[in-house]
Amino acid sequence: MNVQLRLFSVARDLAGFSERMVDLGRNPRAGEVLEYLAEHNPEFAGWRSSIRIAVNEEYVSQDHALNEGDEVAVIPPVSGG
Amino acid sequence: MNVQLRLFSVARDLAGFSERMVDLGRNPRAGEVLEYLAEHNPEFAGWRSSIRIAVNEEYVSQDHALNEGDEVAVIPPVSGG
Amino acid sequence: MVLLTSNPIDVQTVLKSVATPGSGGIDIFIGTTRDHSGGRAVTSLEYEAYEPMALREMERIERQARKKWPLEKVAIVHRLGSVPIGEASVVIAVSSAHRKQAFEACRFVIDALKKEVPIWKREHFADGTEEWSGQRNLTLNDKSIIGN
Amino acid sequence: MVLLTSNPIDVQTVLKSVATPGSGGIDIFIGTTRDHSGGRAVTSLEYEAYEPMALREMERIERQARKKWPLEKVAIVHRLGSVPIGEASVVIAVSSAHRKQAFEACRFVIDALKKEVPIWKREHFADGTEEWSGQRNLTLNDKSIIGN
Repeated sequence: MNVQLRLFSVARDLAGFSERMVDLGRNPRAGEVLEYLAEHNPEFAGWRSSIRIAVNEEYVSQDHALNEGDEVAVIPPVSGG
Repeated sequence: MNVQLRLFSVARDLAGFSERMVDLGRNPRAGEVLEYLAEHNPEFAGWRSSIRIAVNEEYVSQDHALNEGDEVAVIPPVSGG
Repeated sequence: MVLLTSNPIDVQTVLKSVATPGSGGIDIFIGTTRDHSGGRAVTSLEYEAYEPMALREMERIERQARKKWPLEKVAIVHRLGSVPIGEASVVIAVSSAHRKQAFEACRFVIDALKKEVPIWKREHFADGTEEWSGQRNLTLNDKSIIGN
Repeated sequence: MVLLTSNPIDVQTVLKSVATPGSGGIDIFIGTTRDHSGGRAVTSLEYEAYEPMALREMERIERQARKKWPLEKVAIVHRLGSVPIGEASVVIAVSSAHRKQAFEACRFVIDALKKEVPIWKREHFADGTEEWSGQRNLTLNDKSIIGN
Protein backbone atom coordinates (compact mmCIF):
# COMPACT_ATOMS: atom_id res chain seq x y z
CA MET A 1 0.00 0.00 0.00
CA ASN A 2 1.31 3.43 -0.97
CA VAL A 3 1.30 6.37 1.41
CA GLN A 4 2.78 9.83 1.13
CA LEU A 5 5.51 10.09 3.76
CA ARG A 6 6.44 13.55 5.07
CA LEU A 7 9.40 14.32 7.29
CA PHE A 8 10.15 17.46 9.28
CA SER A 9 12.98 19.00 11.23
CA VAL A 10 15.55 16.52 12.57
CA ALA A 11 13.75 13.58 10.90
CA ARG A 12 14.10 15.17 7.47
CA ASP A 13 17.74 16.05 8.10
CA LEU A 14 18.51 12.48 9.16
CA ALA A 15 16.65 10.81 6.28
CA GLY A 16 17.83 13.28 3.68
CA PHE A 17 14.42 13.81 2.10
CA SER A 18 11.23 15.62 3.07
CA GLU A 19 8.52 13.88 1.06
CA ARG A 20 8.26 10.54 -0.68
CA MET A 21 5.60 8.08 -1.85
CA VAL A 22 6.44 4.80 -0.13
CA ASP A 23 5.05 1.27 -0.31
CA LEU A 24 4.49 -0.13 3.20
CA GLY A 25 3.13 -3.54 2.13
CA ARG A 26 -0.22 -4.99 3.26
CA ASN A 27 -2.34 -3.54 6.12
CA PRO A 28 0.34 -1.24 7.44
CA ARG A 29 0.14 0.55 10.80
CA ALA A 30 1.27 4.16 11.24
CA GLY A 31 4.30 3.19 13.34
CA GLU A 32 5.69 1.12 10.49
CA VAL A 33 6.98 4.26 8.75
CA LEU A 34 9.74 4.22 11.39
CA GLU A 35 10.73 0.72 10.30
CA TYR A 36 10.78 1.92 6.70
CA LEU A 37 13.03 4.82 7.71
CA ALA A 38 15.28 2.56 9.83
CA GLU A 39 16.17 0.67 6.68
CA HIS A 40 17.80 3.91 5.47
CA ASN A 41 19.25 4.95 8.80
CA PRO A 42 19.24 2.59 11.79
CA GLU A 43 18.96 5.48 14.24
CA PHE A 44 15.27 5.78 13.38
CA ALA A 45 14.68 2.39 15.00
CA GLY A 46 15.11 3.91 18.46
CA TRP A 47 12.65 6.74 17.91
CA ARG A 48 9.37 4.96 18.50
CA SER A 49 8.98 6.22 22.07
CA SER A 50 9.61 9.91 21.26
CA ILE A 51 8.10 10.46 17.85
CA ARG A 52 4.48 11.11 17.02
CA ILE A 53 2.80 10.18 13.78
CA ALA A 54 0.14 12.27 12.05
CA VAL A 55 -2.12 10.89 9.35
CA ASN A 56 -3.86 13.42 7.10
CA GLU A 57 -2.84 16.24 9.48
CA GLU A 58 -4.10 14.61 12.69
CA TYR A 59 -2.16 12.84 15.40
CA VAL A 60 -2.81 9.09 15.50
CA SER A 61 -1.57 6.23 17.66
CA GLN A 62 1.26 4.15 16.21
CA ASP A 63 -1.11 1.21 15.63
CA HIS A 64 -3.53 3.32 13.58
CA ALA A 65 -4.37 1.43 10.34
CA LEU A 66 -3.26 3.28 7.22
CA ASN A 67 -5.25 3.65 4.01
CA GLU A 68 -4.07 3.95 0.43
CA GLY A 69 -2.93 7.52 -0.31
CA ASP A 70 -2.77 8.68 3.33
CA GLU A 71 -0.37 11.50 4.10
CA VAL A 72 1.77 10.13 6.93
CA ALA A 73 3.94 12.66 8.76
CA VAL A 74 6.77 11.93 11.19
CA ILE A 75 6.57 14.52 13.99
CA PRO A 76 9.71 14.80 16.13
CA PRO A 77 9.19 16.51 19.54
CA VAL A 78 7.78 19.95 18.73
CA SER A 79 9.51 23.12 19.89
CA GLY A 80 7.34 26.03 18.78
CA GLY A 81 6.55 29.03 20.95
CA MET B 1 -3.11 69.69 66.00
CA ASN B 2 -3.44 70.67 62.35
CA VAL B 3 -3.34 68.13 59.53
CA GLN B 4 -4.00 68.47 55.82
CA LEU B 5 -7.11 66.44 55.05
CA ARG B 6 -7.56 65.12 51.50
CA LEU B 7 -10.71 63.50 50.17
CA PHE B 8 -11.22 61.52 46.99
CA SER B 9 -14.02 60.06 44.94
CA VAL B 10 -17.25 59.45 46.83
CA ALA B 11 -15.79 60.91 50.05
CA ARG B 12 -15.07 64.22 48.34
CA ASP B 13 -18.50 64.30 46.73
CA LEU B 14 -20.21 63.67 50.07
CA ALA B 15 -18.15 66.20 52.04
CA GLY B 16 -18.23 68.81 49.30
CA PHE B 17 -14.51 69.60 49.46
CA SER B 18 -11.29 67.89 48.41
CA GLU B 19 -8.64 69.44 50.63
CA ARG B 20 -8.70 71.30 53.92
CA MET B 21 -6.42 72.07 56.86
CA VAL B 22 -8.26 70.78 59.95
CA ASP B 23 -7.61 70.90 63.68
CA LEU B 24 -8.11 67.47 65.25
CA GLY B 25 -7.29 68.48 68.85
CA ARG B 26 -4.62 66.79 71.00
CA ASN B 27 -2.92 63.46 70.11
CA PRO B 28 -5.29 62.53 67.30
CA ARG B 29 -5.42 59.08 65.67
CA ALA B 30 -5.86 58.65 61.91
CA GLY B 31 -9.41 57.29 62.25
CA GLU B 32 -10.55 60.50 63.92
CA VAL B 33 -10.78 62.24 60.56
CA LEU B 34 -13.99 60.25 60.05
CA GLU B 35 -15.42 61.75 63.23
CA TYR B 36 -14.45 65.19 61.97
CA LEU B 37 -16.22 64.46 58.67
CA ALA B 38 -19.28 63.01 60.44
CA GLU B 39 -19.86 66.42 61.99
CA HIS B 40 -20.48 67.68 58.45
CA ASN B 41 -22.38 64.63 57.23
CA PRO B 42 -23.49 61.89 59.62
CA GLU B 43 -23.13 59.26 56.90
CA PHE B 44 -19.37 59.33 57.38
CA ALA B 45 -19.85 57.84 60.86
CA GLY B 46 -20.68 54.45 59.36
CA TRP B 47 -17.63 54.30 57.09
CA ARG B 48 -15.01 53.18 59.57
CA SER B 49 -15.12 49.52 58.50
CA SER B 50 -14.80 50.20 54.75
CA ILE B 51 -12.51 53.18 54.47
CA ARG B 52 -8.74 53.21 54.56
CA ILE B 53 -6.64 56.08 55.76
CA ALA B 54 -3.30 57.10 54.25
CA VAL B 55 -0.84 59.37 56.02
CA ASN B 56 1.80 61.05 53.87
CA GLU B 57 0.91 58.74 50.96
CA GLU B 58 1.08 55.47 52.87
CA TYR B 59 -1.71 53.32 54.25
CA VAL B 60 -1.87 53.33 58.06
CA SER B 61 -4.09 51.66 60.65
CA GLN B 62 -6.91 53.80 62.03
CA ASP B 63 -5.15 54.08 65.39
CA HIS B 64 -1.95 55.46 63.82
CA ALA B 65 -0.84 58.56 65.79
CA LEU B 66 -0.87 61.71 63.65
CA ASN B 67 1.78 64.42 63.63
CA GLU B 68 1.49 68.15 63.00
CA GLY B 69 1.30 68.86 59.27
CA ASP B 70 0.61 65.27 58.19
CA GLU B 71 -1.28 64.81 54.94
CA VAL B 72 -4.20 62.56 55.87
CA ALA B 73 -6.16 61.06 52.98
CA VAL B 74 -9.52 59.31 53.15
CA ILE B 75 -9.39 56.36 50.71
CA PRO B 76 -12.80 54.88 49.82
CA PRO B 77 -12.70 51.35 48.33
CA VAL B 78 -10.47 51.63 45.28
CA SER B 79 -11.72 50.63 41.83
CA GLY B 80 -8.84 51.08 39.42
CA GLY B 81 -7.94 48.62 36.71
CA MET C 1 8.29 51.70 34.98
CA VAL C 2 5.11 53.10 36.47
CA LEU C 3 3.01 55.78 34.82
CA LEU C 4 -0.28 57.61 35.16
CA THR C 5 -1.45 59.30 31.98
CA SER C 6 -4.49 61.11 30.63
CA ASN C 7 -3.60 60.10 27.06
CA PRO C 8 -4.51 56.84 25.31
CA ILE C 9 -2.05 54.10 26.29
CA ASP C 10 0.07 52.87 23.40
CA VAL C 11 0.53 49.14 23.98
CA GLN C 12 3.41 48.95 21.50
CA THR C 13 5.37 51.52 23.54
CA VAL C 14 4.70 49.66 26.79
CA LEU C 15 5.80 46.42 25.13
CA LYS C 16 9.05 48.00 23.94
CA SER C 17 9.74 49.27 27.45
CA VAL C 18 9.89 45.70 28.80
CA ALA C 19 11.54 43.85 25.88
CA THR C 20 15.11 42.82 26.70
CA PRO C 21 17.53 40.38 25.03
CA GLY C 22 17.17 38.08 28.04
CA SER C 23 13.38 37.93 27.84
CA GLY C 24 11.85 34.67 26.67
CA GLY C 25 8.28 35.58 27.54
CA ILE C 26 6.32 38.78 27.96
CA ASP C 27 2.84 38.80 29.40
CA ILE C 28 0.70 41.87 28.89
CA PHE C 29 -2.63 42.49 30.56
CA ILE C 30 -4.88 45.14 29.11
CA GLY C 31 -7.95 46.24 31.02
CA THR C 32 -10.47 47.75 28.65
CA THR C 33 -13.66 49.64 29.37
CA ARG C 34 -16.69 47.43 28.85
CA ASP C 35 -20.01 48.54 27.38
CA HIS C 36 -21.93 47.09 30.32
CA SER C 37 -21.65 46.88 34.10
CA GLY C 38 -23.97 44.98 36.40
CA GLY C 39 -26.42 44.55 33.54
CA ARG C 40 -26.54 48.28 32.70
CA ALA C 41 -25.27 49.89 29.48
CA VAL C 42 -22.17 52.03 30.06
CA THR C 43 -21.26 54.88 27.70
CA SER C 44 -17.92 55.96 29.19
CA LEU C 45 -15.72 55.74 32.24
CA GLU C 46 -13.72 58.24 34.18
CA TYR C 47 -10.76 57.54 36.45
CA GLU C 48 -9.48 59.67 39.29
CA ALA C 49 -6.34 59.02 41.35
CA TYR C 50 -4.56 60.23 44.43
CA GLU C 51 -1.65 60.56 42.05
CA PRO C 52 1.55 60.66 44.14
CA MET C 53 0.33 57.86 46.39
CA ALA C 54 -0.92 55.82 43.42
CA LEU C 55 2.56 56.00 41.87
CA ARG C 56 4.16 54.96 45.18
CA GLU C 57 1.80 52.00 45.48
CA MET C 58 2.48 50.99 41.88
CA GLU C 59 6.22 51.07 42.61
CA ARG C 60 5.69 49.04 45.78
CA ILE C 61 3.74 46.41 43.82
CA GLU C 62 6.54 46.23 41.24
CA ARG C 63 9.07 45.69 44.06
CA GLN C 64 6.89 42.96 45.59
CA ALA C 65 6.63 41.18 42.23
CA ARG C 66 10.40 41.35 41.75
CA LYS C 67 10.89 39.76 45.17
CA LYS C 68 8.59 36.88 44.28
CA TRP C 69 9.80 36.14 40.71
CA PRO C 70 13.02 36.64 38.71
CA LEU C 71 11.80 39.28 36.26
CA GLU C 72 13.46 41.26 33.53
CA LYS C 73 11.22 44.34 33.42
CA VAL C 74 7.83 45.48 34.69
CA ALA C 75 5.60 48.25 33.32
CA ILE C 76 2.43 49.46 35.05
CA VAL C 77 0.48 52.15 33.22
CA HIS C 78 -2.94 53.47 34.26
CA ARG C 79 -5.01 55.97 32.38
CA LEU C 80 -6.81 58.82 34.17
CA GLY C 81 -9.70 61.06 33.15
CA SER C 82 -12.31 60.02 30.62
CA VAL C 83 -11.80 56.68 28.82
CA PRO C 84 -14.09 55.83 25.88
CA ILE C 85 -15.56 52.31 25.64
CA GLY C 86 -13.10 49.77 24.21
CA GLU C 87 -9.96 51.73 25.11
CA ALA C 88 -7.38 50.57 27.62
CA SER C 89 -7.70 51.88 31.18
CA VAL C 90 -4.70 49.90 32.41
CA VAL C 91 -1.78 48.07 30.80
CA ILE C 92 0.57 45.78 32.74
CA ALA C 93 3.59 44.23 31.01
CA VAL C 94 6.08 41.82 32.56
CA SER C 95 9.08 40.25 30.85
CA SER C 96 10.99 37.26 32.18
CA ALA C 97 13.34 34.60 30.91
CA HIS C 98 10.51 32.08 31.21
CA ARG C 99 6.81 32.44 30.54
CA LYS C 100 5.53 30.95 33.79
CA GLN C 101 7.04 33.78 35.83
CA ALA C 102 5.79 36.41 33.38
CA PHE C 103 2.21 35.10 33.64
CA GLU C 104 2.22 34.77 37.42
CA ALA C 105 3.81 38.16 38.02
CA CYS C 106 1.51 39.95 35.56
CA ARG C 107 -1.55 38.51 37.26
CA PHE C 108 -0.17 39.36 40.68
CA VAL C 109 0.40 42.98 39.61
CA ILE C 110 -3.11 43.56 38.22
CA ASP C 111 -4.72 41.84 41.21
CA ALA C 112 -2.66 43.96 43.64
CA LEU C 113 -3.31 47.14 41.67
CA LYS C 114 -7.06 46.59 41.88
CA LYS C 115 -6.85 46.11 45.67
CA GLU C 116 -4.23 48.64 46.72
CA VAL C 117 -3.74 51.54 44.31
CA PRO C 118 -5.81 54.66 45.14
CA ILE C 119 -7.61 55.01 41.82
CA TRP C 120 -11.38 55.29 41.44
CA LYS C 121 -13.63 54.59 38.50
CA ARG C 122 -16.80 56.54 37.77
CA GLU C 123 -19.25 54.90 35.41
CA HIS C 124 -21.47 56.92 33.08
CA PHE C 125 -24.58 54.95 32.13
CA ALA C 126 -26.68 55.12 28.99
CA ASP C 127 -29.67 56.21 31.08
CA GLY C 128 -27.85 59.45 31.95
CA THR C 129 -26.95 58.50 35.52
CA GLU C 130 -23.40 58.05 36.81
CA GLU C 131 -21.84 56.60 39.92
CA TRP C 132 -18.56 55.72 41.58
CA SER C 133 -17.91 52.06 40.92
CA GLY C 134 -17.60 49.65 43.84
CA GLN C 135 -19.17 51.97 46.42
CA ARG C 136 -22.30 49.85 46.55
CA ASN C 137 -20.45 47.45 48.85
CA LEU C 138 -19.40 50.32 51.05
CA THR C 139 -23.02 51.31 51.52
CA LEU C 140 -24.27 47.76 52.04
CA ASN C 141 -21.61 47.03 54.65
CA ASP C 142 -22.36 50.20 56.47
CA LYS C 143 -26.15 50.21 56.13
CA SER C 144 -26.14 53.66 54.61
CA ILE C 145 -27.13 54.86 51.16
CA ILE C 146 -23.99 56.68 50.04
CA GLY C 147 -22.83 56.18 46.52
CA ASN C 148 -25.89 54.59 44.97
CA MET D 1 -7.98 33.82 14.45
CA VAL D 2 -4.96 31.62 13.80
CA LEU D 3 -2.06 32.62 11.59
CA LEU D 4 1.40 31.52 10.49
CA THR D 5 3.54 34.27 9.04
CA SER D 6 7.09 34.84 7.88
CA ASN D 7 6.79 38.59 8.61
CA PRO D 8 7.38 40.33 11.96
CA ILE D 9 4.26 40.05 14.13
CA ASP D 10 2.58 43.38 14.82
CA VAL D 11 1.26 43.16 18.38
CA GLN D 12 -1.01 46.16 17.91
CA THR D 13 -2.77 44.41 15.01
CA VAL D 14 -3.21 41.23 17.04
CA LEU D 15 -4.56 43.26 19.94
CA LYS D 16 -7.11 44.99 17.68
CA SER D 17 -8.25 41.61 16.37
CA VAL D 18 -9.41 40.55 19.86
CA ALA D 19 -10.74 43.85 21.24
CA THR D 20 -14.54 43.84 21.52
CA PRO D 21 -16.99 46.13 23.35
CA GLY D 22 -17.76 43.24 25.73
CA SER D 23 -14.11 42.70 26.69
CA GLY D 24 -13.07 43.72 30.16
CA GLY D 25 -9.66 42.10 30.04
CA ILE D 26 -7.23 41.09 27.34
CA ASP D 27 -4.21 38.96 28.10
CA ILE D 28 -1.42 38.84 25.54
CA PHE D 29 1.52 36.49 25.69
CA ILE D 30 4.53 37.28 23.54
CA GLY D 31 7.28 34.73 23.15
CA THR D 32 10.52 36.43 22.18
CA THR D 33 13.80 34.96 21.01
CA ARG D 34 16.36 34.99 23.81
CA ASP D 35 20.06 35.68 23.38
CA HIS D 36 20.97 32.51 25.27
CA SER D 37 19.85 28.89 25.50
CA GLY D 38 21.21 26.29 27.89
CA GLY D 39 24.08 28.63 28.76
CA ARG D 40 25.11 29.18 25.14
CA ALA D 41 24.92 32.47 23.22
CA VAL D 42 22.26 32.40 20.49
CA THR D 43 22.48 34.70 17.45
CA SER D 44 19.20 33.85 15.73
CA LEU D 45 16.39 31.34 15.55
CA GLU D 46 14.59 29.70 12.71
CA TYR D 47 11.13 28.12 12.81
CA GLU D 48 9.73 25.45 10.53
CA ALA D 49 6.16 24.14 10.54
CA TYR D 50 4.06 21.41 9.06
CA GLU D 51 1.85 24.30 8.05
CA PRO D 52 -1.63 22.89 7.31
CA MET D 53 -1.50 20.63 10.35
CA ALA D 54 -0.10 23.42 12.55
CA LEU D 55 -3.07 25.62 11.61
CA ARG D 56 -5.50 22.78 12.35
CA GLU D 57 -3.90 22.21 15.75
CA MET D 58 -4.02 25.92 16.52
CA GLU D 59 -7.73 25.97 15.66
CA ARG D 60 -8.30 22.89 17.81
CA ILE D 61 -6.57 24.58 20.76
CA GLU D 62 -8.73 27.67 20.29
CA ARG D 63 -11.87 25.48 20.35
CA GLN D 64 -10.65 23.70 23.50
CA ALA D 65 -10.06 27.06 25.22
CA ARG D 66 -13.52 28.27 24.25
CA LYS D 67 -15.05 25.14 25.77
CA LYS D 68 -13.25 25.74 29.06
CA TRP D 69 -13.79 29.50 29.44
CA PRO D 70 -16.35 32.08 28.24
CA LEU D 71 -14.13 34.05 25.87
CA GLU D 72 -14.71 36.93 23.52
CA LYS D 73 -11.93 36.40 20.97
CA VAL D 74 -8.73 34.39 20.61
CA ALA D 75 -5.74 35.09 18.36
CA ILE D 76 -2.84 32.68 17.88
CA VAL D 77 -0.03 33.89 15.63
CA HIS D 78 3.28 32.10 15.10
CA ARG D 79 6.17 33.36 13.04
CA LEU D 80 8.10 31.07 10.69
CA GLY D 81 11.52 31.34 9.09
CA SER D 82 14.33 33.35 10.61
CA VAL D 83 13.56 35.42 13.72
CA PRO D 84 16.19 37.88 14.99
CA ILE D 85 16.93 38.05 18.73
CA GLY D 86 14.37 40.07 20.67
CA GLU D 87 11.59 39.73 18.10
CA ALA D 88 8.34 37.87 18.73
CA SER D 89 8.16 34.26 17.60
CA VAL D 90 4.63 33.81 18.92
CA VAL D 91 1.80 36.06 20.06
CA ILE D 92 -1.33 34.80 21.84
CA ALA D 93 -4.15 37.20 22.66
CA VAL D 94 -7.35 36.35 24.52
CA SER D 95 -10.18 38.72 25.38
CA SER D 96 -12.88 38.01 27.92
CA ALA D 97 -15.42 39.89 29.99
CA HIS D 98 -13.29 39.19 33.07
CA ARG D 99 -9.53 39.07 33.51
CA LYS D 100 -9.31 35.72 35.30
CA GLN D 101 -10.60 33.86 32.24
CA ALA D 102 -8.35 35.83 29.88
CA PHE D 103 -5.26 34.95 31.94
CA GLU D 104 -6.13 31.28 32.34
CA ALA D 105 -7.08 30.78 28.69
CA CYS D 106 -3.99 32.60 27.39
CA ARG D 107 -1.72 30.43 29.47
CA PHE D 108 -3.59 27.30 28.42
CA VAL D 109 -3.18 28.23 24.75
CA ILE D 110 0.58 28.85 24.88
CA ASP D 111 1.14 25.70 26.98
CA ALA D 112 -0.92 23.61 24.52
CA LEU D 113 0.78 25.20 21.51
CA LYS D 114 4.20 24.28 22.85
CA LYS D 115 3.11 20.66 23.35
CA GLU D 116 0.90 19.99 20.34
CA VAL D 117 1.52 22.25 17.35
CA PRO D 118 3.98 20.83 14.77
CA ILE D 119 6.46 23.69 14.73
CA TRP D 120 10.20 23.26 15.25
CA LYS D 121 12.84 25.73 16.36
CA ARG D 122 16.41 25.66 15.10
CA GLU D 123 18.93 27.58 17.18
CA HIS D 124 21.97 29.27 15.62
CA PHE D 125 24.74 29.70 18.19
CA ALA D 126 27.44 32.33 18.40
CA ASP D 127 30.09 29.60 18.02
CA GLY D 128 28.80 28.91 14.50
CA THR D 129 27.00 25.67 15.30
CA GLU D 130 23.26 25.15 15.01
CA GLU D 131 20.80 22.55 16.17
CA TRP D 132 17.13 21.65 16.37
CA SER D 133 15.90 22.67 19.80
CA GLY D 134 14.50 20.02 22.15
CA GLN D 135 15.92 17.03 20.26
CA ARG D 136 18.50 16.40 22.96
CA ASN D 137 15.77 14.68 25.00
CA LEU D 138 14.86 12.56 22.02
CA THR D 139 18.42 11.31 21.77
CA LEU D 140 18.84 10.82 25.51
CA ASN D 141 15.62 8.82 25.79
CA ASP D 142 16.56 6.72 22.88
CA LYS D 143 20.26 6.26 23.66
CA SER D 144 21.29 7.51 20.25
CA ILE D 145 23.21 10.58 19.20
CA ILE D 146 20.80 12.17 16.75
CA GLY D 147 20.31 15.89 16.91
CA ASN D 148 23.26 16.88 19.05
